[in-house]
Amino acid sequence: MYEVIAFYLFAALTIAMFTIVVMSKNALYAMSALAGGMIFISGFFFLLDAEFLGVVQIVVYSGAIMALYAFGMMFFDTTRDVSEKMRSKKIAYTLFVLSAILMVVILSAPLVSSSVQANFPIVEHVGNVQMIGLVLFTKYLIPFELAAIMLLVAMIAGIVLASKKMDEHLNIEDEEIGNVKESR
Amino acid sequence: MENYLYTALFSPLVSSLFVAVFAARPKMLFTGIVASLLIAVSMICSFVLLVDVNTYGPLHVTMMDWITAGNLEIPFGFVVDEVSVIMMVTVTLVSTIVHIYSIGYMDHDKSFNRFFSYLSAFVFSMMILVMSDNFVGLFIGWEGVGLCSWLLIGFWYHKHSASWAANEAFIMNRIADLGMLMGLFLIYWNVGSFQYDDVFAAAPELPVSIVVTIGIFLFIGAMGKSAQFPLHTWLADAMEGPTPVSALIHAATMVTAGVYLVIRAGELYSLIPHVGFAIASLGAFVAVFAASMALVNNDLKRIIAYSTLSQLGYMFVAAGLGAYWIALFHLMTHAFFKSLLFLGAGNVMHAMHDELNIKKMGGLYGSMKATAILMSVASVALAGIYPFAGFFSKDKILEVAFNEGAYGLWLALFIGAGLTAFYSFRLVMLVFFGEKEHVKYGIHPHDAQPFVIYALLPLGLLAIIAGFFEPMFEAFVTRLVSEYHIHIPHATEYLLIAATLGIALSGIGFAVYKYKRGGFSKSLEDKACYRLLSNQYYIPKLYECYIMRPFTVLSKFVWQKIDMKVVDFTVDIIAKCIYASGQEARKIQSGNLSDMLRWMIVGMLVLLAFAIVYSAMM
Amino acid sequence: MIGLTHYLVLTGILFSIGLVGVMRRTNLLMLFFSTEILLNAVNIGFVAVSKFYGDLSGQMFAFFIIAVAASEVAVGLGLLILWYKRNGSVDLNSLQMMKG
Amino acid sequence: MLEPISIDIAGLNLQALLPMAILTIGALALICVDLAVKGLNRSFLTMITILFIVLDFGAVIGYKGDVRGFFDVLLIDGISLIAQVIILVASALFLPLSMSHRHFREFKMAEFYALFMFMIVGFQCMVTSDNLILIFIGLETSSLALYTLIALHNRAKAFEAAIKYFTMGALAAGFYGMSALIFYALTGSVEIHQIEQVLQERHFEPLVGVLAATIFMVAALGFKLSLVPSHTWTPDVYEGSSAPLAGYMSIVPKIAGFVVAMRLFEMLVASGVVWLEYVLYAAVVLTMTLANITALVQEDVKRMLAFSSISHAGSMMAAILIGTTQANTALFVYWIFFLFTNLGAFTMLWIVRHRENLWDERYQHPYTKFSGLVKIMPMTATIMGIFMFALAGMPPFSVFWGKLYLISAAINSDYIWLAVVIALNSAVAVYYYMKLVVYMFLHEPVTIDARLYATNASTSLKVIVGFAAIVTIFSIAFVEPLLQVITHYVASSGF
Amino acid sequence: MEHILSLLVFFPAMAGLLGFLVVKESIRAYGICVSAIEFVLSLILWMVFDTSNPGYQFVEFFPFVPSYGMNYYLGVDGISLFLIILSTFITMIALIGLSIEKEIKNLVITVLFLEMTMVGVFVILDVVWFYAFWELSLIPMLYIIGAWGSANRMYAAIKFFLYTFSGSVLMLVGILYMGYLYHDATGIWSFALPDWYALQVPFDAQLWLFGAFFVGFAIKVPMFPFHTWLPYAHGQAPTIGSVILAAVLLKMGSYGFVRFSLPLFPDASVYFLIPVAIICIIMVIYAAMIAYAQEDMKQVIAYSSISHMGIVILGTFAMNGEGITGSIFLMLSHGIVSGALFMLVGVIYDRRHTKMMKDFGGLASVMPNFATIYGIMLMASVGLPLTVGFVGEFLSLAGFYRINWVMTLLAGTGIILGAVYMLVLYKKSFFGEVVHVENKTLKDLNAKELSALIPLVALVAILGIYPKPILTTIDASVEKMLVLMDQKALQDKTKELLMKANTIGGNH
Repeated sequence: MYEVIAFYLFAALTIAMFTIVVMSKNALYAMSALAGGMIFISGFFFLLDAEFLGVVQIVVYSGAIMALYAFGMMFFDTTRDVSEKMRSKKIAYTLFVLSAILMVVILSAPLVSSSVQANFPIVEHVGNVQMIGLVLFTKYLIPFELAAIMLLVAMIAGIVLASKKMDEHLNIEDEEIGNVKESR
Repeated sequence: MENYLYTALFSPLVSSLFVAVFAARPKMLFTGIVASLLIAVSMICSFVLLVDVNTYGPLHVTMMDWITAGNLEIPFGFVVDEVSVIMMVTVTLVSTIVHIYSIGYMDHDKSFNRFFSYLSAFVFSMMILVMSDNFVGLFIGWEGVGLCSWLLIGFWYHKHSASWAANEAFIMNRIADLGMLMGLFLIYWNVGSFQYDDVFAAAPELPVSIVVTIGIFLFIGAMGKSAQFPLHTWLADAMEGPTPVSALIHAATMVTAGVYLVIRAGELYSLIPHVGFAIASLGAFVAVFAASMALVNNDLKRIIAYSTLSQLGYMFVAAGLGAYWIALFHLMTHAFFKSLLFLGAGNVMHAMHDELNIKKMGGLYGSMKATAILMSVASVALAGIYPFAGFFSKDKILEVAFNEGAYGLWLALFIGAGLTAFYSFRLVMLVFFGEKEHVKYGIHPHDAQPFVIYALLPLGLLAIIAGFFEPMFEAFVTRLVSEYHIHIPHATEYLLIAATLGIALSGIGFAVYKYKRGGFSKSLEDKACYRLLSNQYYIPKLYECYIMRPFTVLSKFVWQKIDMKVVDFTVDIIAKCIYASGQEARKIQSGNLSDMLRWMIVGMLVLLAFAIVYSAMM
Repeated sequence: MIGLTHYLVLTGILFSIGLVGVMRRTNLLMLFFSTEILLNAVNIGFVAVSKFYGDLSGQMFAFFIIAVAASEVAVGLGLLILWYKRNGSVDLNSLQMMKG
Repeated sequence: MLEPISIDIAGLNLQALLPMAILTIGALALICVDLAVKGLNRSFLTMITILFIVLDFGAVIGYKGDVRGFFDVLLIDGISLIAQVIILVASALFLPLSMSHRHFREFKMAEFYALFMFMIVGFQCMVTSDNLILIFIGLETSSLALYTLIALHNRAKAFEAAIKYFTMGALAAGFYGMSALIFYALTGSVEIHQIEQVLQERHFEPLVGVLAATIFMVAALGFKLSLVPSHTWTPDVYEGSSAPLAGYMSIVPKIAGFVVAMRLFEMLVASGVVWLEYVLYAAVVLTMTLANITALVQEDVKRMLAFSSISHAGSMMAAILIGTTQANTALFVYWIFFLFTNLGAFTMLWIVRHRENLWDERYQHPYTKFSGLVKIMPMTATIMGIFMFALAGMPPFSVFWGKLYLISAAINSDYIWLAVVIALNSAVAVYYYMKLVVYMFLHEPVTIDARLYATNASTSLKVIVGFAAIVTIFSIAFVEPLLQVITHYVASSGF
Repeated sequence: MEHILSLLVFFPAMAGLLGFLVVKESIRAYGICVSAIEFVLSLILWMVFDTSNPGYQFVEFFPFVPSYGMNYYLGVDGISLFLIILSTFITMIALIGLSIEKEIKNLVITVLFLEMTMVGVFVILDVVWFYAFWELSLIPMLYIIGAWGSANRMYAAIKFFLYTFSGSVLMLVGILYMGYLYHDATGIWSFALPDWYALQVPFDAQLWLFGAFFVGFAIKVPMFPFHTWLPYAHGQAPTIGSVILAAVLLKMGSYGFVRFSLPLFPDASVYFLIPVAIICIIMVIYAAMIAYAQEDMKQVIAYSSISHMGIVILGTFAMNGEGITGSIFLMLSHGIVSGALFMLVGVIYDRRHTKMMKDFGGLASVMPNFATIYGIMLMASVGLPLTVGFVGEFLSLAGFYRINWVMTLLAGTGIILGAVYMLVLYKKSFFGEVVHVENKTLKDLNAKELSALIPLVALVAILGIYPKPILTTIDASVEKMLVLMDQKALQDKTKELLMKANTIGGNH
């Protein structure tokens, strides 16, 4: 019973939060709502016995990602209201309703099979973290390593893109162009 | 004898090519002389061959293969038999005289050399036409004379009317040639050969319907070349060419090629007498039709041209009714007196400084006696007065018509004879006698150079005496073509002759009587029937209004409206549509990120919707 | 009881919200928020299915999706900063130099 | 409690990791070297990178191990090897374009090369796996690196391109996740071969789920492959990025995407669900046609080439739709030839690049720029013309043979109308390629200053162009060996 | 003599490459030499050609892509032999008569490459390679029209290129489908034409394939209603382009019909015989009417080409030795005559920079030699006996007469209408008084032009008088092809028609 209440509560909250994210005119509200939504989602994870993911969700999303966004927002000075020029509100809402119906119809279909053998079965009485660790460092070692590379790429990218180097927007090529210019 | 044959055939070609070398140069007398000599050589050879054929029978040579493809084999083969040798003799004889005459006639023309080149080329083509031993060979000559006719009618190409007439002649002939080609194809696919011998041998075996079709198609060809109704208009216009040309091509030789074809294919036509009768009927019609136009015309050469047309009609009557030798005989005699008539007219023209309106002449007898006499002789022969050549041949044709029981035809020819006599002497009277109208125009006519007159003498002689060769001729020619026997009682025959002579004489008499007294009153010219005749039954106008102009308009329409506006436009519109759709599609590429994302999402949503509908249906 | 379908429907609704956000946002930063919503929605679904099957692959997928989301934010913000430094705007309508 | 797990190292098939490992090490080493030594020359960086790529290439070519590796996450089958070869060759050929006459900031940065290598690693992972997770991570790694590389060109347009690319990529990642989720829900697995197995057991029921998963995947991969309607980024991104990178983008990410699409879609098309076939059919026809007609009206050569590459990708998608061995072989043959031709074409654009937009305010390579080029630089114009005709599918130049084999594959599988559509599209396409030829050969030159057209030419660029031209012209000589090898590999991996 | 065909194909291309090293001043002489050598080579080919052997000779075979059946496969038979010689001859003549100064080096090299593709099309026996040469020939032509043409040249060049390219891509689909059928039947991939000849194609497939090939060929020929590119191309092309286009490139299409459509798809050819014949008749009459309406001398000749090609195709579809041999001969003769006519128009265009007939008049008196040669060519075009034009036209029409006499009659109106527009053209430009002052001082043909034109005149006469050696050689191969068609025919109707078309007599 308490699971039902929790689910509907979290569901209502997440939907509300994300609706704010999408609809709000104020970036700050949107970001706060997003952070809230993320946390509520971690609630689902706990509900679903995926404690590790729940933690990661809070740490990574609410911690790292939202912090990044917050920095970004400070940088962009987007505390003022943004004006979204929607060409037609009706179309937007129609699309929303339509897409929601489509998604719900599809996902509410009896997708799951009853005869599927789990590849990595959750063993009773073993902690979720333990299990995840086991799978992650055997089967998913390669993706894990690649994810590491991906994060490295993201890091390098972030550094390079945001670095001072990119501000010298005139590149070397442009400095050398002088003589060509004269000859024309 | 083969050497004579080849000499007769190729010496005109040599002449033509030799003279052609100097074509672009100013006048060189020797070109005319050389050409005349070479044609004369051809003539001599032809006469030798005549004797030879008479003695030893026909001569047949195959020079080389020409076309071979599939089952088809066409050689360059030549046959000199009784018919072709008569044609050769006639052609070369008249040609020689015309060549000599032309030396005088073209004296002052800057394209003197070119003229002889063309003229000799014509003789060569004509020789090929008559000597070939197969239909395609004949067709070569057929087209060759057409080409030379085009060149010569349009000889004075700076004159618009000349080049127009040349084109008209060529195109009219082409129309008929198409018919002839069809006939040839039909022959080929039924016989498998174009050789006269093979075709005639196979003809009796063929279904009558096919022979009829062949006969009709070949006659269509003949109609063009011999200017039979309705393809006759070119002949009168062809008088734009130099007068020797009119004499040679448009009177004596080329135009009779159609008759020659019918005679040559006599063995075919004798299988299908009803077609022959149709030919004869058309001939009789043309005989009167053309004569009627000659009655009122004032153009010296056109009158003679119409008379030629009329005489061709006579020949077709004979040929159509199966009297081939008579047709050929009339062809020959006609060649003599008609070319004489033309050449005489040429003298008159020269004297009158190219004035052709006979109403503006008159009384020329005083200044050009020789010409006047020669032309009168020719006119008498044309009118068919005993003992001139025309009498023998023409009268025979009337007899043939009567003999066949075709009294309608006979009557037509009978009337035609009367008309012929009248217009011939109308011409003679208006030109040589009566008031000297030309004085008003300040022209002082003088006769042609003596050698020109001498050159005409043989023709004058032949116009008088040729008729007496009739029995010999009949015996000679009927060795090849079918004989023709006239079964009319002698009394009737004499009556007919008398009647014909009578109408001819009365025609002459009427003309002389009338024009001695100044001709008809002017009021006649306003009469409807006069205008009908002088406008050539409005046929040229008809052609112009209902064929040429519509064709031009239609062509322009087809080009500008259909080809440009429909066919080409369709192609362009396809290209433009694709291009325009590109411009439209470009709008997708608005560059706005939001739009891009929307495209992506909406595209996916649409697919999803379809997926749901589809799976609901399944 | 709350079944798998509940979770999946929730996933669907959240995903739709994300899609709408992607379609209507013109502020690039907030557009990025919407893409985060998309990924989060998917995550819920993965974990739910994982629970249903008693299989860990779903959780793994969700885990990696979180990693991807984190990387994307880094790169995305980097790009955005660059753009902002150059143009002083994070409005998507300013990105219209190239079209056609 | 959990049982301890013992893992047999030999069973892991570590060799399978070698190619990716080499480049990863290379990238890390490069960064370290850069930290230690400042101001490394671009030629050094380029050559080192190429060396690593060559090493990688050797590892790929010399691979003798099992098809499966590392807990079956890696799948090194024939198409994976071919795709890796194509990726590596393309990378090795496009990279030296950094050594242009003029110096560009990004090519002086070691990070550029590191990211480049990481990107290749990502692509390699994409093609050597049938695990949706690894594919996803590989995809993202390469994409993120690619976005950065584009932005490193450091022009406003480059940023715009990168942001557009990035944003759409993020959306596509969402779609990818959704698709994977539905597949997972349907089958309880994220590995393509297992998905296939389970779906077959379930007879592709519930249909709506299968269809939805496929559509999300079409949308996600369609973005990578620039299928309509997810193609809109392509021209903008190509225009914004530097010519070498644009050319690279037209080849490598797509071949990686194609391999994934082959693994996934061919199974689905073969399922007998007609509708899936229709969806792909529509996507193929739309992609080819729309891209072609839009390319018709382009004024910029680079944008035109972008649309042309969309259209080519459309015909490649046709190969996946057909799905026979011949079609898959055709895909690779086509792409290899396309690689060389596009390499040539983009290098040409790189050579004639001028700093200022002298010919048009908006475009860098408008058609008018090439007016009368034959009178200024006959050789350049001729070679460019050959590339254009090759792209248009003119025999006997390279792309023609691929197109020939592809159309043949379509015909052999009774896709006659598809073949006709491809053929007609190439007839439409010839117009815009020819437009450039017309400008180069038939128009009068606007300037006679040849230097304007060679400001960026350098020996290495010329060598690359020459190489590409030779391959393009004498492509017929490579057809047979390519067909042999590729058919063998494709057939051996069961496609 | 083993590799004479390869030599023939690639010699001009090699020479073209080397031509880049020749200086501009002597490039014309170089081009003439190369094309003359090539012409001599083709004559040698004729000399060593065994006329008694109707099959392929000098066969060269090199498997290029064996796994897909594409080979380098050359061979020549009676059908292609003279088209090769025509190509080399016309190229030589065109180069001799070349009067362009601008960018002449590029032009000569382009023409040499074009020569390679032309010869290639006619000698190649592998269909994919045939397609390759077929398409390649477009590129040099595009350049020639587009770079040296008159004002509207771009439009004309692009139209020419796109139109022909679009048609041929459909042909490509047909080719590949045919390859598929062959593979289906034999299990082997092959694109070798002789292999394909051995294959009996199912009737339905024949119809489709015939259609696919037809589009490609019909656009090239060009047949109504796909002809509209031709007037533009000719109208804008420089003289050398028009000459080669009319003389050789158009023949590729008609050659395709003989080489591919008939022997590969005998049943479909018979099935579509009447529709094709109707198109031919429309071409003949329609194009002749349009030609009559033209004001531009060159356009008249351009449209006359369409008209004549109608008869060529009609002859091809006569399905008998007379018709097909005739149509191939007509291709040759039309090549010579239209080439010469375009060259003549080029002569006057060089002098007056106009092609409008109204700007001329009375040229016969100013330029007598020019007028004479023009007249000869005109008569050959009209199909006067003893000129080259007659033989082919006569045979083609004669051949088709067996199929349907009414249609032959209609097509035969071409000889009337041909005379109409040609004579009107001649009258307007050459006859009459010299109206325009500029025309009074025109120079007659110079030595260069004469040396280009006199060989053509000579050929017109020689081949008109003695076409036999050519005809018999062609005929042998054609007969062989007809036997093949008969053997391959699936339907009784086809066999009956072939039987009927090839026998004399009997009822029809």
